[in-house]
Amino acid sequence: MNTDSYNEGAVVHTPVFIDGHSVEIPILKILQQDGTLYECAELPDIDQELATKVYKTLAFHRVLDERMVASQRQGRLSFYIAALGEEAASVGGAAGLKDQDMIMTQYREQGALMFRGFSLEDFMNQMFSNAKDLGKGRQMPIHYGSKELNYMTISSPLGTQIPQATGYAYGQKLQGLDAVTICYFGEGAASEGDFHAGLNMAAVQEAPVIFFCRNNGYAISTPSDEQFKGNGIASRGVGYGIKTIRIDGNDILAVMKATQTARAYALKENAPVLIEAMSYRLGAHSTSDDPSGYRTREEEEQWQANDPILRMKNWMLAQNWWDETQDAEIYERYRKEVLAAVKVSEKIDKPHLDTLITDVYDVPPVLLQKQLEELKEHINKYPDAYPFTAGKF
Amino acid sequence: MNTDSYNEGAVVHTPVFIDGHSVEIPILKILQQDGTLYECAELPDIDQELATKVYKTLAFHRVLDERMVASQRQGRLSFYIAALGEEAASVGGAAGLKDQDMIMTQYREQGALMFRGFSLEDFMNQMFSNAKDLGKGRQMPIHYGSKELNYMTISSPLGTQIPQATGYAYGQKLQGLDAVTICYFGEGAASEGDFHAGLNMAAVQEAPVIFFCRNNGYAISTPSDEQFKGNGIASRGVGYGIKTIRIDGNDILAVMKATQTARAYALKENAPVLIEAMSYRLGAHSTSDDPSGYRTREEEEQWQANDPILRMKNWMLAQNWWDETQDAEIYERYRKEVLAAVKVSEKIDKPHLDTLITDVYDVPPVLLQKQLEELKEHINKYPDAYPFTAGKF
Amino acid sequence: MAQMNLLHAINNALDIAMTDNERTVCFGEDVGHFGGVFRATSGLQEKFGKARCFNTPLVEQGIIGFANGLAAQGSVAVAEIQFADYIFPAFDQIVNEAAKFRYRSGNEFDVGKLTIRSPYGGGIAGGLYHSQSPEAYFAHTPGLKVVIPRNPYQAKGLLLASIRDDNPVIFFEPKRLYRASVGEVPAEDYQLPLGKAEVVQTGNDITLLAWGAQMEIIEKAAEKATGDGISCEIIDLRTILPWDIETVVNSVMKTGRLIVSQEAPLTAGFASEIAATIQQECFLHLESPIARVCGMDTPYPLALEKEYVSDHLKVYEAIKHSVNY
Amino acid sequence: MAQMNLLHAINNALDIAMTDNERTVCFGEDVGHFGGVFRATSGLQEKFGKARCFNTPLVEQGIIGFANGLAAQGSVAVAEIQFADYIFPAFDQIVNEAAKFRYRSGNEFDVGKLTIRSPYGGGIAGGLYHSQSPEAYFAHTPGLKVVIPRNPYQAKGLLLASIRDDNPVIFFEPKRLYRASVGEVPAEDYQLPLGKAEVVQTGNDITLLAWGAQMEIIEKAAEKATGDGISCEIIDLRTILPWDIETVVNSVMKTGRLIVSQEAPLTAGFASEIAATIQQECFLHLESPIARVCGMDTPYPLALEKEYVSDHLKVYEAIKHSVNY
Ligand SMILES: Cc1ncc(C[n+]2csc(CCOP(=O)(O)OP(=O)(O)O)c2C)c(N)n1
Ligand SMILES: Cc1ncc(C[n+]2csc(CCOP(=O)(O)OP(=O)(O)O)c2C)c(N)n1
Ligand SMILES: [Mg+2]
Ligand SMILES: [Mg+2]
Repeated sequence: MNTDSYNEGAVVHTPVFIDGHSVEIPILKILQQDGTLYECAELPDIDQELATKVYKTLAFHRVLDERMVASQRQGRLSFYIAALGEEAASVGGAAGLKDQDMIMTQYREQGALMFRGFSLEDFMNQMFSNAKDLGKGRQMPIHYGSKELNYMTISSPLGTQIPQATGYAYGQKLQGLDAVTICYFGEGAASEGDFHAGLNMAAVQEAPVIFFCRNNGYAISTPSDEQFKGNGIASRGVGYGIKTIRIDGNDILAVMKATQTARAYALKENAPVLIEAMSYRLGAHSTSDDPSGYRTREEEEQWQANDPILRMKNWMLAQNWWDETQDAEIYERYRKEVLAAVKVSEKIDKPHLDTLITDVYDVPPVLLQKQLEELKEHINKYPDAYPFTAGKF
Repeated sequence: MNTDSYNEGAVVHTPVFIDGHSVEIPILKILQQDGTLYECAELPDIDQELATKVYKTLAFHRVLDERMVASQRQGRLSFYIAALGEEAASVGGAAGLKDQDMIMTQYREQGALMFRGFSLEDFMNQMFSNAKDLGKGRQMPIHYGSKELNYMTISSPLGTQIPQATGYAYGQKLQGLDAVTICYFGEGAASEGDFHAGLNMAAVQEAPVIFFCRNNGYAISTPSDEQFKGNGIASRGVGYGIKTIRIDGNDILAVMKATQTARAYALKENAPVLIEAMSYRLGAHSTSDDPSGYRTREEEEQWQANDPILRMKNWMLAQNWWDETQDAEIYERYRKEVLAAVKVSEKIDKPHLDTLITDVYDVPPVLLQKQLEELKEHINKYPDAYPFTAGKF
Repeated sequence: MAQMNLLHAINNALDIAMTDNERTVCFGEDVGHFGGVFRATSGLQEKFGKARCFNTPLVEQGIIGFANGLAAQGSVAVAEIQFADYIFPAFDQIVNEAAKFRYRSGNEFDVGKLTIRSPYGGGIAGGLYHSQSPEAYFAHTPGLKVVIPRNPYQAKGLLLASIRDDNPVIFFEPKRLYRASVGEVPAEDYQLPLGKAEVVQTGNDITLLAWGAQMEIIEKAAEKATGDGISCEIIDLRTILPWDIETVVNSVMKTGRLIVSQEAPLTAGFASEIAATIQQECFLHLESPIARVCGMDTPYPLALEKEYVSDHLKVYEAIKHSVNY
Repeated sequence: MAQMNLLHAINNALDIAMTDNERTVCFGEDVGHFGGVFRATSGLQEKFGKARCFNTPLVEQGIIGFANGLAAQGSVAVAEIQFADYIFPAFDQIVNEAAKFRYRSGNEFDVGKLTIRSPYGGGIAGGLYHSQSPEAYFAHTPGLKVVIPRNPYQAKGLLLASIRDDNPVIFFEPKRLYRASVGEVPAEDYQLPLGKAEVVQTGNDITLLAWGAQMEIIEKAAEKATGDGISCEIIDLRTILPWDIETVVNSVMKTGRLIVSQEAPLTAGFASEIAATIQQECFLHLESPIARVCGMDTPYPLALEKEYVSDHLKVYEAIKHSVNY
């Protein structure tokens, strides 16, 4: 078997080093910023209905992000993460899949969840950690998840979802399902050991998983040239023997095309695919961050010209699938809806005290039940100190 | 900076995937099995004196391994790891370096330590965990180390030395030393997250470290085609932007040439180099293993024909730097020396009881001192139960 | 009933679990064709195919990450970590991921179908990297169950219960006993309860508590103490987390004395948790301080292993000390 | 003397350590130009150059692996882990490598020059992944020192001592206090001893023990108890490993009662070690069970954080319960 472990290459008798940058990686672009297609560009499977759904999701995404960043500034929300300028990656990925495919994300892919149909209320309830949050108010804002929508609950520790996605996809394969797993992560998270584990195991265990790297140039303040020295993340695919494609991440049609192609391949060949979407994190890392400390205005402005939503709008207009009035209307409507939803959600009670101990195990162990009983007694003694729960259990 | 993070490649408008095996990796070979050089092969820096030292080290290595495996079978030693058939990788690597370079190994690179001059007694005392072991009898046999010889003490958890080597080399660079670090590991250990961490950080932090992968086809029972699907380990170098070379690991001259070239490059450019040496683990994984359960005799026999020591001997003979009488003589001498050394070392006392608590910290904390005092009292009460130490403190 | 050693019992439990539920999958380093370095998965690949019993690449964090995903998908994931000493690269996937999976999602997702098997403990001349007993690291992690059997009968029943339990379970196997411990094991499918300690021997003067390979030690010490007329109650904790406080409290209420013995180093080991809880629950009934007989606060040694470990003589001395307090 | 908050004190200590020894190097995620997400390393890259203060790739196991190698080489490595919740991917490099480096080599090599800094603890609405207090995981690991300061003065003196101590030290910084805790800090270089607890307030009726941000809580509870005529002795443990048994024993010998409060979950937390040891050392002097007031045995919650944590009211109740036992 030993010679299987590598491809026989040329035999040389003086040292020939291969260079880190010796692999040429083309980049897929379909849609130009003005809304016209590149010549000979191959469209993804898309019709007016799907295109409209995709576009509306992008618009809603933009509005939700704007409003929630504002709400955070007003002190109504504790924390938010926007995806300004890179919405096409998450929305286009979801749009290139089937509903039964599992989506596992990092945290900047709310667009995929919107596309799947997570309701505005569900978003809000999660962010306000209230009693109606599917996650029962346990995680910081933006850590969404929905079993019904096949969207794995987000976890803060970076990279952990990568080998998990491999395992999930392996399970789908074992069951013979018509389903794959897509796994999103940032170019920063791709430095974690779990990235290496997940990609190598996917290749070896032949798991139908699509690894989708959002290379947006930054990991908080760390620019990608202090993150790695290879040719992006795509160049690593070669090392794992994984089919790999680099795409323009701000080109929704390229994202959809690549994802559709990857899905078909992964399913047919029982093999992983790596997609690297080149984009730029136009906003702050999160509402706790201020990028002016580590990059220039000019750099940001350069990328503003690549707005993926405007690009799709231009295409929609050119197709006569959309017009400016409709456009103004939905933005207006989404803004109102979001504002109204904030007002409702922020007033909903905190989760019931019992949720402190449920879901740690399938059934709370004796000691935990005892801890809860003691807590209840204690709260009864000092109700003023625990206003969210006193008198409510 | 964003466009720095990847090389602009061709722009394409239909999906073009790069294949896992799209990178061509040549293999360096200098010496043929019959002792003649390949045509136009470029020799490493080597003269008769160095060649003789290298060859004697190889021979000693072979003898020590044989004898210690036998000792283990006789029940005199608890455990051993031989490097049968792949001795050239460790010996050639050390021979391509300078004495001030740090050597960090996995466990099958005793050859490097032999080349550096670790004495037969030092080897024995470590293996018999006696009072003269530099490591104070704390680790299983074969976990050697020597500060004086710049050979980092071996640690069992796989892959951990890889990011450590990066840090070590970074420190050498900061101090402006004329020194690099070489880091050995197996193709199995290259699956660990620490491998990814160590190589990526070396590229980013510009550390003068030589990563030396011994691809010997197996990790215990796991063949390399169940370990990874890329083109060997060398193909990963591309992903990290690290200069990479694949060599015939059974060709001592290729190993030396590659290591010498890598050292010069690493030092001059403050950059890592990855060497992948193709070889085969001819023996069992360790004395606890029996490979007949997972591979065929034929496969082993095929590789017996590539013996690296015989190959070097053939070259030495052809050079008239060595003759058969000398050869028989040293094998005979080494066998006697090793046998004699076993007999001496196995009789040396166990380390002093106090070594139970030293070196946990620079100075033993109060609680640990108390634990030792209590232990001493206890041993005094039951001397027969603790024959190694009773009456000896 | 058949005579089995502990390894056979484990292998038999895995065989039954895989037969019983075709979604059960076993994997880890060298677990496939070879059957594991200790041969615990011997024959499973032949019987159930390569898709359900296979080698993984050499990456513990990946094995557990993969297992988490597989379990979340609904498969029954039984992952092997070759030695407990090598479980630490997977610590994040266990402690931050597996343990918190259900809780953080509000029960949308869980990895209840995950079991991690790993040989642990000393006594095989393994030195500091083939001897560790890391149970206490996991015991500080709500969401996990930690189970350790003491003999073949226990191993089979507890492993089957662990695999079927709807929570992530870490199952540590006392490797020193793999071949040394032999006993009668029913051929059929059976489970022993998780979260329940077992009173192995009743007694009146003092309670001795341990788990796994350490049970032999306290039994031997108890025997010696019996010669002095001391009546020992012996408890096998079996599940470290969540642990059976009630059984231990009931025993100590009766005997008034407690010794806990563990292989791991003393400081912040699980024996400390037991002592802390029992002094609180049984304060007025304690006739002497709760004693912990443990490994010393050092890495696990090699040459001086005999001196280092908590052996029956040390436990015996602690018994006498406690009884004569 | 100057008024500093805890972050400034840390930054100042790093500045002094880097000035004092040119082999001192600070690194971690976003630690370079940006100065860290909490700004603890602010200004250091400008002052000491990119070679000595820099961003690393996003890989905790790599950061500590690199740091181990750097320290073994003789440099003074000060590594930052952005949040203590993210230290687990580095668990193997800490627990199997750093902690055992000197021991396993027979003192041929060591990583005594390693310090790991990391913000820990709750109270910032961070939920289960920005609130953890993982000190107990490391406390079960001989070879490590674990240090936690309670205020700016302590932070500077203990951090300088940690950096210079010849053992690997994990230095957990109570992030809730980064800006909230302000106090007088000498401008000059000074060190506070590792391995020594500090009696912050003497008292006769009961001993209250904690560390880090939890000190505020027990001080507040003590104040409330004073109103009831209860005299509390307050101890800041400061070093979790190796811990100062003597100071605690002396105090409990006098007061006969002990309450330990920690943020981390109860089970197998470090409070358990303290209770286990003190019941043994002070058995005949204890007038009531040692009480542990801790986080509940669950992941750290978000919405119900206030209910979950061990606050001053819970400690106060425990004091009354202990005194009236
Ligand atoms: C294991 C771990 N380490 C550190 C962090 C803190 N952290 C959160 S986001 C982030 C940067 C991630 O960058 P990238 O992966 O590029 O994603 P992006 O924010 O650009 O979308 C860091 C360091 C974390 N959440 N988990
Ligand atoms: C972290 C860790 N996991 C597992 C092991 C057990 N183990 C020891 S050697 C080995 C195989 C290593 O194979 P490779 O790296 O190819 O080196 P080779 O034995 O072929 O020289 C394994 C799995 C270990 N020592 N450390
Ligand atoms: Mg990014
Ligand atoms: Mg190998």
